[in-house]
Amino acid sequence: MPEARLGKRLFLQGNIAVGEGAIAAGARFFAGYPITPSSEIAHHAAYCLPKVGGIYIQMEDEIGSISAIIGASMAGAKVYTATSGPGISLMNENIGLACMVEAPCVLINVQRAGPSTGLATKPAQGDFFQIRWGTHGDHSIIALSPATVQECFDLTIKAFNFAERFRTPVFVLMDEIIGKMHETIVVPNPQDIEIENRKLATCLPEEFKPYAYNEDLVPLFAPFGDIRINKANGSGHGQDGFPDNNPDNYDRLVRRLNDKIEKNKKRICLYKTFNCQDDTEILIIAYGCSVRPALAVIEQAARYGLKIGLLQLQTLWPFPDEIILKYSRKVKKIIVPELSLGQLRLEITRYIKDIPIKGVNKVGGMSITPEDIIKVIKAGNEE
Amino acid sequence: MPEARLGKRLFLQGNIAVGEGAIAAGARFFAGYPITPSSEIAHHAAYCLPKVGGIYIQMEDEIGSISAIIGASMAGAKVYTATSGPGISLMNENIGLACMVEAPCVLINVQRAGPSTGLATKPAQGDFFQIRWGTHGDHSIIALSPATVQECFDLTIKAFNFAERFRTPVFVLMDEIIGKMHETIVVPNPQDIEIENRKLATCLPEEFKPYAYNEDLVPLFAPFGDIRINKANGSGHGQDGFPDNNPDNYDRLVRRLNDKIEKNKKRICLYKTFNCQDDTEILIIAYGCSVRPALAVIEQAARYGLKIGLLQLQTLWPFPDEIILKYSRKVKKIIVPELSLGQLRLEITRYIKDIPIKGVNKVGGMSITPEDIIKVIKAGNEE
Amino acid sequence: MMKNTYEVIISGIGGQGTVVSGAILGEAASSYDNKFAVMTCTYGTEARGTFAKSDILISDNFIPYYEALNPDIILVLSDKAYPYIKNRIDKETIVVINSNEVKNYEKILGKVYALPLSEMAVKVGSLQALNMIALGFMVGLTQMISREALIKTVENKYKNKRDYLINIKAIEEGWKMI
Amino acid sequence: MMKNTYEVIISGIGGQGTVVSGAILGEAASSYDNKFAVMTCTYGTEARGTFAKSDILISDNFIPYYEALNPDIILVLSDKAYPYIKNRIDKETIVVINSNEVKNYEKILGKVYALPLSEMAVKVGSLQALNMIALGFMVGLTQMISREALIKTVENKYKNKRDYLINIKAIEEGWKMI
Amino acid sequence: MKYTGKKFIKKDSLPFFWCAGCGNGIILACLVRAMEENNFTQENTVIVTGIGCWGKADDYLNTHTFHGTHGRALAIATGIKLAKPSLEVIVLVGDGDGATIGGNHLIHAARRNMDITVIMSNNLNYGMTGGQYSGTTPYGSITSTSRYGHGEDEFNISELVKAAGAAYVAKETIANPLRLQKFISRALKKENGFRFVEAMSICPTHYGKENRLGKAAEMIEGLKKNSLKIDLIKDRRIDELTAKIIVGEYIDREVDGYIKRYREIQKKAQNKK
Amino acid sequence: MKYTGKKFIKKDSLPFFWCAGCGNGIILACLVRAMEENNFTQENTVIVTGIGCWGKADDYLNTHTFHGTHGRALAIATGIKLAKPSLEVIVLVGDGDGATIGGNHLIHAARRNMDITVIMSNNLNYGMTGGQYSGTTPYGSITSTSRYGHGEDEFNISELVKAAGAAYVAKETIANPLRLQKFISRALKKENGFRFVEAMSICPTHYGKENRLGKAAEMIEGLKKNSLKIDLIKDRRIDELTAKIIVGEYIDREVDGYIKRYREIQKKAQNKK
Amino acid sequence: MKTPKVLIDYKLCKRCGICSHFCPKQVFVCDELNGAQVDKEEDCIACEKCVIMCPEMAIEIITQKEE
Amino acid sequence: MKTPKVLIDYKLCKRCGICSHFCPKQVFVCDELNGAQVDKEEDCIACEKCVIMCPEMAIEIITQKEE
Ligand SMILES: Cc1ncc(C[n+]2csc(CCOP(=O)(O)OP(=O)(O)O)c2C)c(N)n1
Ligand SMILES: Cc1ncc(C[n+]2csc(CCOP(=O)(O)OP(=O)(O)O)c2C)c(N)n1
Ligand code: SF4
Ligand code: SF4
Ligand code: SF4
Ligand code: SF4
Ligand code: SF4
Ligand code: SF4
Ligand SMILES: [Mg+2]
Ligand SMILES: [Mg+2]
Repeated sequence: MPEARLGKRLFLQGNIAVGEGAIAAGARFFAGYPITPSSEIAHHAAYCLPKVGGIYIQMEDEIGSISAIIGASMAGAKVYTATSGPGISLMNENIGLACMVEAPCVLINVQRAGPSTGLATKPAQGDFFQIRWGTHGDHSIIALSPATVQECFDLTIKAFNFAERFRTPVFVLMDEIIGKMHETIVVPNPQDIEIENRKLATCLPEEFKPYAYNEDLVPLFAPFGDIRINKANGSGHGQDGFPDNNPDNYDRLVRRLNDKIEKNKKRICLYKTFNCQDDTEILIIAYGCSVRPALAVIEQAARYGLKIGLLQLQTLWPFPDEIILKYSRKVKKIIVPELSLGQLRLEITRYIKDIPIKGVNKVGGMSITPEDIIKVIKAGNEE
Repeated sequence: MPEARLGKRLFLQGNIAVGEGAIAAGARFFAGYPITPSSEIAHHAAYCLPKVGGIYIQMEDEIGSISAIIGASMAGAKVYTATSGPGISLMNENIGLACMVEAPCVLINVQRAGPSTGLATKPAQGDFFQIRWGTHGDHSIIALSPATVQECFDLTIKAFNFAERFRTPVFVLMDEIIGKMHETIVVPNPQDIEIENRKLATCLPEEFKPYAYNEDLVPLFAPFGDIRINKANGSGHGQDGFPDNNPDNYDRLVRRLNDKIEKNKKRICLYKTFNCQDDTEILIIAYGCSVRPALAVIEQAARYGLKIGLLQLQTLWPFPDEIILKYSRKVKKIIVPELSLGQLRLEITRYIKDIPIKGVNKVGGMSITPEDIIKVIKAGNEE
Repeated sequence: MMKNTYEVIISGIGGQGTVVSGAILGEAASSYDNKFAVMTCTYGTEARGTFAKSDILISDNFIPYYEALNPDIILVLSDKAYPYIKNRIDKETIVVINSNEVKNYEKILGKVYALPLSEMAVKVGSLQALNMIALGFMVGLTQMISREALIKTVENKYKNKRDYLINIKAIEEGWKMI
Repeated sequence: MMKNTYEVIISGIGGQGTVVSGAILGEAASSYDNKFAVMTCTYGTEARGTFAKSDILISDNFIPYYEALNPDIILVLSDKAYPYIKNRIDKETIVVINSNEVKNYEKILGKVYALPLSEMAVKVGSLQALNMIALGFMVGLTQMISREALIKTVENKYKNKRDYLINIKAIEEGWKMI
Repeated sequence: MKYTGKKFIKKDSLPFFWCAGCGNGIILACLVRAMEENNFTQENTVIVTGIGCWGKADDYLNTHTFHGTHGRALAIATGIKLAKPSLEVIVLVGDGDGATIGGNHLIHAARRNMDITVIMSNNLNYGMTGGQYSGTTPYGSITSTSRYGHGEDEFNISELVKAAGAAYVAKETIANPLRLQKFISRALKKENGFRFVEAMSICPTHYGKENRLGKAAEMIEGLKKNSLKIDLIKDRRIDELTAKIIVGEYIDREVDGYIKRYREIQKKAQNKK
Repeated sequence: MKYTGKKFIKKDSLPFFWCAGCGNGIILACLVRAMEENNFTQENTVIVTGIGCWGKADDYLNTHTFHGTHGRALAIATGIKLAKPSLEVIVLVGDGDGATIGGNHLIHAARRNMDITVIMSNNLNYGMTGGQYSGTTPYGSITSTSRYGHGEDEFNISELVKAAGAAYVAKETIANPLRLQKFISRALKKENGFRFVEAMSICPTHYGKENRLGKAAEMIEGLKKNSLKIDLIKDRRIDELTAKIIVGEYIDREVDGYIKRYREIQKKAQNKK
Repeated sequence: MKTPKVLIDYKLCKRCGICSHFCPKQVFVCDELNGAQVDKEEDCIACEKCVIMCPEMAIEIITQKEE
Repeated sequence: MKTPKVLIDYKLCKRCGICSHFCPKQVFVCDELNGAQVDKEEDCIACEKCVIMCPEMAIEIITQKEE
């Protein structure tokens, strides 16, 4: 982005704001494969990265893309890729690889209507569970989801920070609406942007272990080319990176990879509340594009004589159960609008035991309107 | 299988029993890619299928494998593939394709320790959620899981029957222990095996619609080559198989694909109970290899003065919530042993609200012992 | 209730520049008028030569929802667009029509302005300038953004002198039609 | 408590036929003795030349758990196997040892039978027949399956006449050692 | 015209969704004429398409069709042909679908000489998703992901498929539709093995526009001008060949084909014991 | 010997996990000697391995290594090299990993002339998973998934990689380790573009046993007997070439290489506006 | 042979101009607003170049034997 | 030149027999039980064929100048 524009009000597409956020966060390596509705992120990267000395490479497919960013990450680069659901489906194996070798990377999924090729140009939020559970084996994951173009920028930076902080893949879960939408955004000056980088090993080369345990569960990093020898290993490995099949070792490894994320929920779980008061009766919980009709409903709530609050989940995974519990404590009903058959709602039911949870669900490729939500709220009242 | 052996007691490996089950069910097409610990299923298919006029083809990868079986299925064959977690990760995109084109197929996942390449020769049950949610977009899936070599045979046949009945991919979720284990099995005579085949269209060619709605939500089938022209389409399509982006049409399509499975839960959800009495205090819920130590615990329960029952889930997806609710109604505690960090347990928490649910969880590549379960039961008692 | 948010729909067929026009309005509002704007577009592979539209909302405050549920003004560039937007029109809606392309506008509710946009554009020097004429007219009529903002945005967008001059001219031609 | 289930461990290194031996016991029990059997094996790519074992359980009834938690008899074919199985041995355990390969068996608890299996096998006509000698001995000693079942299984398995004869001979040699 | 091919076209689905001047319509017309020429029937033909602009061809065909996922058409077709060898299986893929994401299925299907025919529309970019570079985009080209000129060399896909082992490989541009039709027809006629026809096409909307190649007609003229018959290349210096489209039959050999080989395997299996 | 290569071997991880007589050890010894010959250092070298028996080579190396997922080594290596072009990136793949599941990454990396060196151990089957057929298993072979004789023809991988556009391609068998080392060494020495050395190896445990090829030494003799130098094939009749292993340098050409080309793109981008 | 009839199906024609460019006899005129128009049908030699080159399968040439 | 020393590292040797097969001077004897054994070290010509052919990197040839 030409510096002149920094700190100014702009009118950007969500996908472009993600790209700008990535570069602002220090990302210098993108490998991807085009797919609607994410392709603008690739176009942006191809145009902007070489300008800042970075690399854009279009791989032969999405598997190649994620493989390349993992490799680049282990060589020390801040890396990202962008795709949509079909691409994530293909990347799944190596999402697990990124978890296992602890390669920081940011994966952007601009959701479209599935399953399969589905409706390529229509919005959906049907990949909520896929990003959590798509790869085989026990693992944990971080996922953030913006609801405005401003958040596309801001949360992308946060995504990179989390990726670096925890040495793990981080999703930015977008959708066709937020990705393709243009909106007013204020891009901060670089000095105002907080940037985190992975912690580097500083020990003597002979003391270095690429997967050493330490108190915060995240091994110190030495990039390929360092005098400390790095052994990235997607198979069961010891702290030295060499293969290790010992059950105790493997048990500890898998649990550490989970714990470094799950035990840091407090730090990772970002959210916003709107109109959540002590006397809020109806709590809308939403993420991504579905936040927007909910916001409109909040604005009009008084008109309906209803006390409605909105909890916007910016972090989807690790699942913010405590935050949801906190804000739903006193409410009478929870409404979950989403462009799916009710994936977020299903996850909420794990933690909320006695409050009725109603979904506002659409899967035809149309966005949820404020009207749709109000209809469900009202229907509930008549029960 | 040489006919002479039918109806006899044999000592077979679980993987081989799956292969025998597939052929007994009428499967005549296997496309796959070798991977430990599933490869014996491929070896068996390569050896046995050509004998019965069937086809074994080893594709260039797992994506090719699932693609080929979907194609063969639409040409009318009964088809299957076998792999392990890494292969499922790669197949994910086309699992959605199978859902969307409604291609009956059986996918066998012999689980090993993940994530990523993990421990290739060690058991795990870490793909429980992956098989449900691995592909992008809203969809539903059927999954069965055997706990004995006998069930490897029997449930594989059931899997084919469900695949044909509902025109959908069906998982047989195995694990390294059950797949590699040898055990006594009685193979029934062909005439005693119940076999279901997809319902064929019989209408006039000009009246045929490949995705026609009917009361049981499963379109009648016409294979490629039929005088009724079949248009398989993985994108949003109308009943005639031609593309259709209309939101109402797509909404109906996605919901039908879900409903045909979710609304038939009663029929699909298979299970077994052991020692589940009215006064059972502790209910163990388990599937696959974890059933076996639980069975040992049941046998010894009296010794500990405990009233322990076991609910073995043979069907994992659609999730048998009602069955679980039924058998847990009166118990004081639920124990869920599994070779994962607690995926099945997590799913159970969605439905069970006030009974404590304890996991017995191992992820190091070792199997759960009866001792492990008893320890957790006892720990609970001391609380 | 005084409307704080201005809702605009620009409709036509793929390739007619509905996105670019909307983006100019949004950028003008955001960058030069210190307002908030949001735009969503209906597009698609299917949109090659078929219906396409942009919803642009402009407001002094952050805009919660991104679709023009009660459009204040609708631009109709093609006959094909009409069936898709007709149920959005009420008596208060300003409807601006390219009379060279849209023939059956007599049936349209709302406050209709039929302008021979194509003809005018050719006169200005390029058929492509049609959108700018429409923008000039719509902005002049509604003042949803300031004239300066619109001009500056166009200035910023078209660095090529000839393009810039034609587009500025087009805006002025549109403005004159109010 | 009279043990209804017979638990066997066959241990050695990869390639020593631990799986085949176990499978013969299981098949004999299942197909000819009308019993139930289950076998699990520790193996792996890592097992090329490293530790490998099979647990075989034989019972009149369905066998709930698939590992030999309290093995009645353990066969040790290699020095390398000893560290892995030693904690499974108690005073009651019968331990059969190939004394040509395993040298430090004096330390072993349990009822130890040390047989020069390799030597005997070479005499029978093939080093590979070593497993059959061990099977013959173990079955003879414990009667966990019937002699006929063992013989029939071997008969069924080795269609090649020479192989068949050698293996039958081996079983008999083993049996004689009881 | 002797064959119009229109009997395979679903008339009420016209016009094509392709842009004005897109080359896909010309290729499709060649294909349906070649199908008619070879007495194909609606019932006995399965057309498997990839995802991309060319992959939308099945929307206009009244044969059996399979429209699946991006890059997998060949693997799907493999399953169809093996499960019912009596079917004529034709695969329509773009350069992105067939040679980029789907390159592995392509070389392996060629190697094992699966008995199917592939028609690739090579328009030098991903038309469907907005004109990004593919594995056949020439060095130096401007695309939406190579704004400064593409840095990679392109495949000669026909050469690669030949090296992989295919029975029949031919390339022709849409500037010469009758010859393109002839090659397709020969491919369809051949009974055994893997047959591949590369149709060099145009994408005026993206590739043409970005690289200032003019309107459709001019782009087609460009194809014609750059074509060089394969039997003439021996006489040329290497540098005379750069940026040339080498057209003609790259290979035409007799092979068993997968189905025939597999029949033998089945026979052996059934004779065993 | 002038170069033992042992400075790259992590001694305490020996012996290799490979079976007695497996060819992988011979190839690995050639590689480390060639690395030493070219003054490679531990710090500046990254060895990326596939999944398979040969892919376990990183367990014995003290350089930077990346042991990832089956078939993806080349794509991972692409990322590493691009992110830090000063590194020497060497990729070790089997015929299954590199030419079967990973075939697409192979041809595309060759096409775009990524500046890395690939050493493929071609043992004609999947050793690691029990000897199933791969894309290089010869017609008629017995494997655990071709009990009645394999029905497919095999790739000549070197030919294919050449057709895809690689800068350097050579093939040699483990029967001639010094020449194999020489080819590896030349590949490592070359600065630009994609370099590929195919090492024809043996898997006595599976392929050898199933096809009754005898012990390791006999199998190596077999490789030697079937080798034919590439400069001699012109004089032979086609039927004399079947089942022959054509050894030698398939191509050695000067190319820019991806990194150099991308540097130019960056320059253009930075000069723009 | 009578003059052939040159038929354009305007429901299909997308005004790409290919037919008029490649017709050896300049039978068509083509402009952006109206697309291809048959101008000098009498010059048509029924070579069907336009038919095979039209990407919309929109052209038909009808030749009749002279009565 | 003194007779070279032929050293086999028995922690690495897997008894594959390749060295003895390829040694031009039959320096080794090899049997299945004990693997390769240096038999006629005095015949060794230090050609290092065995070194490069041993798949376990188990052999070393030490040549010393005559004092
Ligand atoms: C897994 C996956 N990745 C990416 C896409 C997006 N996509 C659809 S078509 C296409 C490219 C098509 O290019 P090509 O095959 O050359 O066909 P063309 O449109 O040029 O005819 C891409 C990248 C997809 N649908 N699925
Ligand atoms: C996605 C995936 N599929 C399959 C496997 C199983 N697998 C591991 S190695 C291998 C084959 C290795 O063959 P090759 O590359 O030739 O190496 P070799 O063992 O022969 O040296 C296979 C199929 C896997 N690990 N991951
Ligand atoms: S985008 Fe290109 S390939 Fe696609 S229809 Fe338009 S011209 Fe044809
Ligand atoms: S299985 Fe084959 S390739 Fe693998 S280590 Fe053994 S001999 Fe080598
Ligand atoms: S070639 Fe066809 S589509 Fe193009 S202008 Fe002529 S008739 Fe119309
Ligand atoms: S048939 Fe030939 S001469 Fe007649 S209009 Fe068509 S191209 Fe022109
Ligand atoms: S070649 Fe090496 S491993 Fe083989 S026998 Fe000789 S010393 Fe041992
Ligand atoms: S150096 Fe040569 S002669 Fe000496 S032992 Fe080795 S192979 Fe034999
Ligand atoms: Mg293309
Ligand atoms: Mg191999």
